[in-house]
Amino acid sequence: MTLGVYQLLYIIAAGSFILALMWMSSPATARRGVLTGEAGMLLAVVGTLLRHEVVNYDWIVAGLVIGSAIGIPIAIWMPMTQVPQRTAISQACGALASALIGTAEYYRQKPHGFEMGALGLEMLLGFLTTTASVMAFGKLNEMLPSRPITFKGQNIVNLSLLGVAAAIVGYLVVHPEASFLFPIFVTLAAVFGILLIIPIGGADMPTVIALLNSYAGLSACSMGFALDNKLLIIAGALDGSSGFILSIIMCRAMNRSFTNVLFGGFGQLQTSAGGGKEARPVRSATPEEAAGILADARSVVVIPGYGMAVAQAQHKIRELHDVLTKRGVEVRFAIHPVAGRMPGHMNVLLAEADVPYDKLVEMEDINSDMGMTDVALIVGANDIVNPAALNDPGSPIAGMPILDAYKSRTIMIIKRGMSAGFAGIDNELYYMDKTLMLFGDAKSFVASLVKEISSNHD
Amino acid sequence: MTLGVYQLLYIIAAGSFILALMWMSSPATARRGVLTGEAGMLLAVVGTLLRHEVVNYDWIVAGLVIGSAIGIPIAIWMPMTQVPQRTAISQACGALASALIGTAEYYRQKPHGFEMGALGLEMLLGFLTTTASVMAFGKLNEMLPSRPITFKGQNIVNLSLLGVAAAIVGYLVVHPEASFLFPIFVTLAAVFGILLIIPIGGADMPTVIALLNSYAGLSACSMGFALDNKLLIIAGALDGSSGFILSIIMCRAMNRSFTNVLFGGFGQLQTSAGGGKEARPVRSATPEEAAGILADARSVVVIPGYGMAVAQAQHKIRELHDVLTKRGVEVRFAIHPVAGRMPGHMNVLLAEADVPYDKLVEMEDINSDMGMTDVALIVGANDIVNPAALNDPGSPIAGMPILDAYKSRTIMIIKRGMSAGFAGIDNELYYMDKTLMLFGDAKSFVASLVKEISSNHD
Amino acid sequence: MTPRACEALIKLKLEVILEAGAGLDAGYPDEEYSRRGVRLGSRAQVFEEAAVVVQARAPGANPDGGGADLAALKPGQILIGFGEPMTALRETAEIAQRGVSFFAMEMVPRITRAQAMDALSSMASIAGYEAVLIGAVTLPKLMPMMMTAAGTLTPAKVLVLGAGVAGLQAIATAKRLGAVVSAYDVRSAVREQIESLGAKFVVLDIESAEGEGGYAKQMDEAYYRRQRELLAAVLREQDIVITTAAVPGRKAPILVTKEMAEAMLPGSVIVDLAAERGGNCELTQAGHTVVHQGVTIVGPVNLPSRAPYHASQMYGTNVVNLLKLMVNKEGALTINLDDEVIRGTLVTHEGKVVNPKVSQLLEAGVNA
Amino acid sequence: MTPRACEALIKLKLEVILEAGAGLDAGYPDEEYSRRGVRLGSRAQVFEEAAVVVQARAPGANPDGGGADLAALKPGQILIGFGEPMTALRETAEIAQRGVSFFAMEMVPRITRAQAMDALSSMASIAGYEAVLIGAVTLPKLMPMMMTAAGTLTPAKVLVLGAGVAGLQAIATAKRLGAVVSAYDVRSAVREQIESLGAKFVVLDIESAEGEGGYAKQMDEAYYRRQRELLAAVLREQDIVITTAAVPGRKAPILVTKEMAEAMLPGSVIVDLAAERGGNCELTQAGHTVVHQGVTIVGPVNLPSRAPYHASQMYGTNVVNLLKLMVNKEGALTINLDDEVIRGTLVTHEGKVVNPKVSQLLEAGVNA
Amino acid sequence: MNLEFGLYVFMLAAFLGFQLIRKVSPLLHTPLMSLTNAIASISVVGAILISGEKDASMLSRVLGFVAVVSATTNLVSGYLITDRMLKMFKKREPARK
Amino acid sequence: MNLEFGLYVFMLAAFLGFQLIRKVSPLLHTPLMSLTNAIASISVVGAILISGEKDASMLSRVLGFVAVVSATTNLVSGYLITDRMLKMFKKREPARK
Ligand SMILES: NC(=O)c1ccc[n+]([C@@H]2O[C@H](COP(=O)([O-])OP(=O)(O)OC[C@H]3O[C@@H](n4cnc5c(N)ncnc54)[C@H](OP(=O)(O)O)[C@@H]3O)[C@@H](O)[C@H]2O)c1
Ligand SMILES: NC(=O)c1ccc[n+]([C@@H]2O[C@H](COP(=O)([O-])OP(=O)(O)OC[C@H]3O[C@@H](n4cnc5c(N)ncnc54)[C@H](OP(=O)(O)O)[C@@H]3O)[C@@H](O)[C@H]2O)c1
Ligand SMILES: NC(=O)c1ccc[n+]([C@@H]2O[C@H](COP(=O)([O-])OP(=O)(O)OC[C@H]3O[C@@H](n4cnc5c(N)ncnc54)[C@H](O)[C@@H]3O)[C@@H](O)[C@H]2O)c1
Ligand SMILES: NC(=O)c1ccc[n+]([C@@H]2O[C@H](COP(=O)([O-])OP(=O)(O)OC[C@H]3O[C@@H](n4cnc5c(N)ncnc54)[C@H](O)[C@@H]3O)[C@@H](O)[C@H]2O)c1
Repeated sequence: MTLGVYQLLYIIAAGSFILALMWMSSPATARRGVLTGEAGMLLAVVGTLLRHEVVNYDWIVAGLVIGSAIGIPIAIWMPMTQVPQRTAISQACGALASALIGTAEYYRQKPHGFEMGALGLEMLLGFLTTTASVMAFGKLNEMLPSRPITFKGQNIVNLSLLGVAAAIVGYLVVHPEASFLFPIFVTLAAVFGILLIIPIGGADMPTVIALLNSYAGLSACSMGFALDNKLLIIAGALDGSSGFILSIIMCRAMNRSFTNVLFGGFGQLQTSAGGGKEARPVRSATPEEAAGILADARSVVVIPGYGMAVAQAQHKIRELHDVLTKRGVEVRFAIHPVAGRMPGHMNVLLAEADVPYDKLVEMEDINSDMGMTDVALIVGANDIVNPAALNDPGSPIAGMPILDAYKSRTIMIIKRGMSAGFAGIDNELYYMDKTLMLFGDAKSFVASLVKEISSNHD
Repeated sequence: MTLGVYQLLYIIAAGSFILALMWMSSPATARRGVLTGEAGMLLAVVGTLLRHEVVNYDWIVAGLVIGSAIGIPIAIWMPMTQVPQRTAISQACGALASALIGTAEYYRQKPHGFEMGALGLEMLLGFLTTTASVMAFGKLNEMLPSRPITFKGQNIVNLSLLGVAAAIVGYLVVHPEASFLFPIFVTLAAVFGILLIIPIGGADMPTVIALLNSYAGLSACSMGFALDNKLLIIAGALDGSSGFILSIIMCRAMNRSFTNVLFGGFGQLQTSAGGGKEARPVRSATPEEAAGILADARSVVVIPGYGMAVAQAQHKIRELHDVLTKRGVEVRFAIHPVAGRMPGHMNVLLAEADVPYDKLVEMEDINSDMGMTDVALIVGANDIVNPAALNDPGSPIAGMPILDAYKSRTIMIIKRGMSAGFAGIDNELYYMDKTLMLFGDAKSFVASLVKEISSNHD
Repeated sequence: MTPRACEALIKLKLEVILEAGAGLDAGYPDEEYSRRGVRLGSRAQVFEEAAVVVQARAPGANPDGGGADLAALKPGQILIGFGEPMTALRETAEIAQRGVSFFAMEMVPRITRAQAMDALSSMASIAGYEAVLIGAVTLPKLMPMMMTAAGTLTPAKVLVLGAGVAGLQAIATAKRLGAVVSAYDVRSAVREQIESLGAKFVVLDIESAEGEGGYAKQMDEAYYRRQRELLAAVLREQDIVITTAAVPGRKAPILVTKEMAEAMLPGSVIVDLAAERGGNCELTQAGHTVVHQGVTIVGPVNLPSRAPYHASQMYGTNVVNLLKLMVNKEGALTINLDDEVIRGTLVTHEGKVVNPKVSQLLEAGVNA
Repeated sequence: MTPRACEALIKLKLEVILEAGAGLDAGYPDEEYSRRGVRLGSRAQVFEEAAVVVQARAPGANPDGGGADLAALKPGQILIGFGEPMTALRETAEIAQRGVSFFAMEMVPRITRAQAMDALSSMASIAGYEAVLIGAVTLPKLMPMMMTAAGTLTPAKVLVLGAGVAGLQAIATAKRLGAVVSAYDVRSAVREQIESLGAKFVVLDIESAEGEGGYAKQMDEAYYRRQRELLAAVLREQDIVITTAAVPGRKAPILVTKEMAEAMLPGSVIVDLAAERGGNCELTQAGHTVVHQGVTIVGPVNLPSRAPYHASQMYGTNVVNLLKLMVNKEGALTINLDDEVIRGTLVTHEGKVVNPKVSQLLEAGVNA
Repeated sequence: MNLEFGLYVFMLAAFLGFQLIRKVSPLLHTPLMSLTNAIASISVVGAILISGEKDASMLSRVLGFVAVVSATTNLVSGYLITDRMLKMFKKREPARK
Repeated sequence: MNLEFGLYVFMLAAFLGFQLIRKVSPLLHTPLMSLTNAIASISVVGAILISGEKDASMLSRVLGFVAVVSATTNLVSGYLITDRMLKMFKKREPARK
């Protein structure tokens, strides 16, 4: 009825991981979350080193040092835009470790029964994730063709591959000494990982990586069962389930089907209204998500356009202004000279909704502030924020001054779909990394925002 | 490395409890949650009965039958309005069970060390919760005075009581055989439970019950540690933490301080502002209550007055109109010819808020409908609905036609206090049985109504 | 009197004769009346036959045709209309001499029950609205803010001086048009009322002056001087100034002096609703529009006649409501002097001036 | 040209001469200009010295003083202003002969980039607003609904025919005043725009007629007849009708015939913004107010001049934006014919009429 | 080993309880209170164990019996009433929309 | 006993992971992905155990060493980059309120 030091440390580490994930799910506490996660990991490593089973430190220390020597530069010099790639390659490392530990354990003990099953699952997931992550890395880095590659009977091939690998594990559970099967198993797992990624397009890669994450977690969890290590089970299970959910959420936010990502091969995107042009992915968000961001922002610039008028959303927008202002968020309205369809169109509507005149800012004045704006909330506007007016001399709106929404830290755009505005042209803004599309009728979407902010953020 | 049947059942039961809570947190899945919880409990009982330690079934079966015989009538015949009471008394039973089990275990084993500690905590929480729940039941049923009772040094008495009880447990941990101390400990715990509730007012009881719930859960959890039963630990911990959070949430929703409820003694009532006159009782209601009535009404007539203009509540009122209309409630506006302070005062404001003209009804036309109106919602109006104009020839407003709000089935009046309107006279309407006073600034009160209706009634 | 008002009278079992063509200007053709059972006749016929004569402007308030009407009145007749009894003392005295019972609509007491007869409020409402339209039309700017490709047009600033019924209506209308509206009144109690319309109350650092019955009381000259000084600064920023300040029975106070007007923005407009009572602006000429150093001063008279359709409707309703107090179920007329409204409104009765204020003034006039 | 616009020109390194007193009527005194570095001179001086002459109404659109101005123009000069090149063909031809490069502001192409120079839109905005004010002042009713002690005043009904820029602005302004607004346009595409201002779109059962560049195209007489029949029913319920229908370069279509107007409510008002182009109402007389069987038909001309302050501001900004396209960094003038806006706006250049539409019309005129 | 296990499980379950309830709708406060109350009747497991033991003393047996009775009361009434409450929500459902 | 334990813990942790992430803001998707990736490097614990064992074979040792290296790489870069990412958010933070 007493606890060893390492056991206590493990418990604390497990708690830290939970707190890390909890804090990580809100921007305000996210950094605290990471620090807690780091502390947890440190405790786990220290705890392990203190275990009396561990006696040979030289290899370990060498490993730790070399690993850090590789990891630190990656983290520091990898440009921010390449986070998905970084995660993919780091994933491959983690999964490889898991797979190798399984291999070592297999050769050491040749366990059977439940333990062999756990080990088999660990290795299957480990190897598969390793090769799959490398593939994802390749696709993201465009070292491999990023378009989805499909062939006839793909699913049958994949499934039978998986079936054979599972069968081998099954056989090993009963006859662990049949080690000649082992390399075959490893090969199958690795090939399966490759096949899994081939049919998935580059745009889905971030989601795939989140999913592989989940696999790596489950692999660690299986390892925990095999090695009888609770910390591994907890951390692995946490990781497995949160990674899984995260990949589902990301799918939803990016408007793609999760089953397609899971099984691949259907990586088609819905075609955007760009007509014949190649379809491009956009990120969309729900009212809840958007409300969270707005509620945490310091400054919001609302950019109303013709869509606000069509939806008659002016009253709702004033309400949004009210709830945000009450929270201490600075809300201003940027009025483009030709927003809407008649001179002063926005003015008449906003005046009707009793938005104070001093909250309306002219284009020239607000543009200089845009870079310091947390969120530009574009409500049914399109042409007047289209950067093509500045960048593309061939565009029909070239030369028109625009509201520089693209400069703000986060861009949210409420519109019903991907269709074009008055000028009939596509808008680069929609595809920016920091842009969230909020699809829906402006009036009802803003109403949901108001409701969400006033009920869940006070 | 194998599982007994009961262990498997326990695991499934634990999972069921988790799912029960998860589903219970959204109205759409709540019933599924309860069923799952029931199934989990069934599995737990069946699993326990199957354990080979359990050999004497007669007492158990008798107990189960008698327990059900008591429980079922309580559940079926207890009127819905008395759910808190029911919960309190049921709580007392549960906690008593926990406390008695601890007692039995103590006398059986006289354990020491960790186990004794766990047992002590179990019994402390168990006895305390038992008496506290009975007290809460008494206060709710008004068998005990529901107003808070405080005395000087209350906190010191409580704390020292608790301290002595804890010290006894501490002593027992080392000397479990000192059983003469045991009855003292039990008494202290029970008395502490009573003292805990005495200073808390009746209005806080639901929250207190949620908190006691949490204690009961923790008691079960301690039992799990003492008996080495994982299911008890899990269910107890789930219950303990969710009960705790729930009581905090309920406090927040009811606008009371959690620490006050926890430590009691601050539940004073506000006195109403009847001026110099003898104060007459009025019934007032919270936004939640008013929202419920409005949401369930079939027809609502809004009667705006000068107070709406002062509060500039016209936009909020239009929102209220919108959310109610969306629910299918018929909302009309009754405009009195001299509402406000200038001819057409209400018109200009409601037009600004874009209330459709056809929703505005003249006095003569609406008065004939008033008798069939479910709710007359009077927003900052006073003289124009004062029946004295009809009944009291001596009144300064005698002879003025009024809006016959008094005829409607329910009357709700939003104003800041009990002060008079332009004519400076009191209003009989406020004291009618079917009248609810909604005290607050019209704008913010209507805003809460809107929020409440849109978030909790859809 | 609108056709509908006549209908209401007929429902009271009264017979109604109307001067032919009287409703035409306000958009009510004769057919509308006759269809409802109104008898049409000449003006002379009306005076000859009617027991109650209802006019908008009774002799006292009608310098043009008033004399002729006065002569046509018969003893025992009831006359209802605006008649300025506090200023048109001579006409009032004559009406009394003729034995006519004269109900002056401006004398309707300002009590709650009398609101339905309060034609002053009705007319002031219309005047406030029309004043803003005059201001908007005269102003060389647009009222609302507009952000357009050709630059941003700033909203017009409107200041309303005196927030009685007319002033409040002016505030509401100017707000509607998108102007930035502020208002000032000596009675600080109206601050809440001004703000209840979404306008700003201009705080001047002088004390309040609320008299009995909602009317402002007459203040001394020092007070007005101080007020003017403080106002001057506010005026300099306005595009439109609408003045409605009145103290009943007296000449309107001068709120905007010549110097103050001269200091205003070029192109700005003053609409002086007190023009008929001498004006709140020194430069006002009743019935005329004056341009002085770039500032346009409009001194409109009889503003309600600019919206005759609705003005007639409101006035008609007010009169009908007053008549309801005098008509019993059989349609017979009685003058119940116990009724506060009747007593307050009745100026001359049975050959005498019965309103104490008016008779006081008359005596003072005779003495002077 | 406002003082601010002149300042903007001076920033472009241009020298600015202004006819003395030109800004006065709009509320811009001469001092404001000279303070900003503008040289003041006589009209003759301006024509004599300037390389670019900016007018509001160039000779074609100015029957009064246009002739004199025409004579004062010098070869090589640039003239900017409204000049009705499609109708004032004679003047246009003469400007061409004089070797003047004439930019007609009404020819600014309706492309996105040219919105900042689109003076037609600017002026239409003001016209739409002023039209409603005229309607409101003329109407014998109040616009908003009012429920008062003297009865309920129903809101005025306003119908806007033609929902271009002016029409939309009229809708917005009438809504502001509290009227019940509906609107109709042949281009069914504007339905959404009308509704986006909270007004009702009147659906007539005939097909759409949208031409190139947002202008309506000319339809045949059968079409207009059918339109009129259906409209007549709608018109009968209106208090104010504001017509803004125009087809560029042609006489305005008749939307409201004599019979239709006669069937309208007595007291109702028609404000015809197309008065200058012949009017959308058969009874319209440009520049005059006609009362026909109780219906008042107002045919205002040059409405923007009723809000000269803001009209000048907008027009000035438009012209400055146009000039920016012609001035290089050193302040030198160049006419870049590759620029779509320049090419579209330029009517006469180097002695010839360069606008294809205008020259077609000219030829047709010569042939006829 | 037991303690370690207990602590892990306690920690996880407590976190989970917290996370699950954190965002519950106020409409469900009362039913939820009732449900958690019912779950607390898990002590019936302990009661059964105590009273069903082979060599239980009379004291244990009596205490165990009382414990079974009261825990069962809690259990049965707790679940039933939660269910009844939720049924009332359900009833309002179809009438709406 | 071990299996029972494992299953309890797995179940609780899996639920917890699900609950924790369910309502995360989309802004945090990428950092969160990075963090869960870093947490997956918990396999370093297994790697240490394998390679630190007293009587480990050469194979175990080599595999273990490689595993330690790659797990550490994952761990270090995972945490550092998450932190870096969040620092970019943070920069905006202090300016608030
Ligand atoms: N102001 C003027 O005087 C004037 C006059 C004529 C032309 N214009 C031109 O009009 C344009 C104005 O730009 P803008 O950005 O205001 O409008 P815009 O470019 O026409 O874009 C409006 C956007 O609103 C969205 N929308 C429409 N209805 C909506 C609804 N109910 N809810 C949510 N979104 C809705 C549409 O996208 P979805 O369909 O995907 O929802 C559309 O992309 C400019 O190109 C300008 O040149 C202006
Ligand atoms: N329409 C006209 O032309 C005109 C002109 C002059 C006078 N009047 C007179 O004005 C009166 C109008 O009647 P009414 O019923 O509209 O008004 P009222 O009788 O004056 O009553 C207004 C009520 O609103 C409440 N109130 C004030 N501010 C509020 C706020 N911010 N939030 C919530 N409630 C607020 C006040 O109670 P609390 O202080 O308790 O909140 C007050 O009792 C009549 O007596 C009429 O004769 C009318
Ligand atoms: N009780 C009722 O039923 C009833 C009926 C109608 C009106 N009223 C009230 O009576 C009041 C007066 O109404 P009115 O429109 O006939 O008033 P009014 O025409 O007599 O005066 C107009 C306004 O000018 C203000 N004023 C006077 N001298 C001023 C000065 N030197 N500077 C600035 N402002 C000055 C007055 O305070 C008043 O508000 C209003 O508040 C109205 O609400 C009450
Ligand atoms: N792309 C741009 O940048 C830009 C710039 C300015 C204006 N526009 C658009 O151009 C369009 C026209 O603007 P405008 O105000 O100069 O138009 P206009 O003055 O030429 O015509 C006014 C309106 O009358 C309508 N009309 C014509 N014949 C009619 C008939 N028989 N019955 C009813 N209505 C009739 C037209 O459809 C038009 O809407 C507007 O939709 C405007 O939004 C576009």
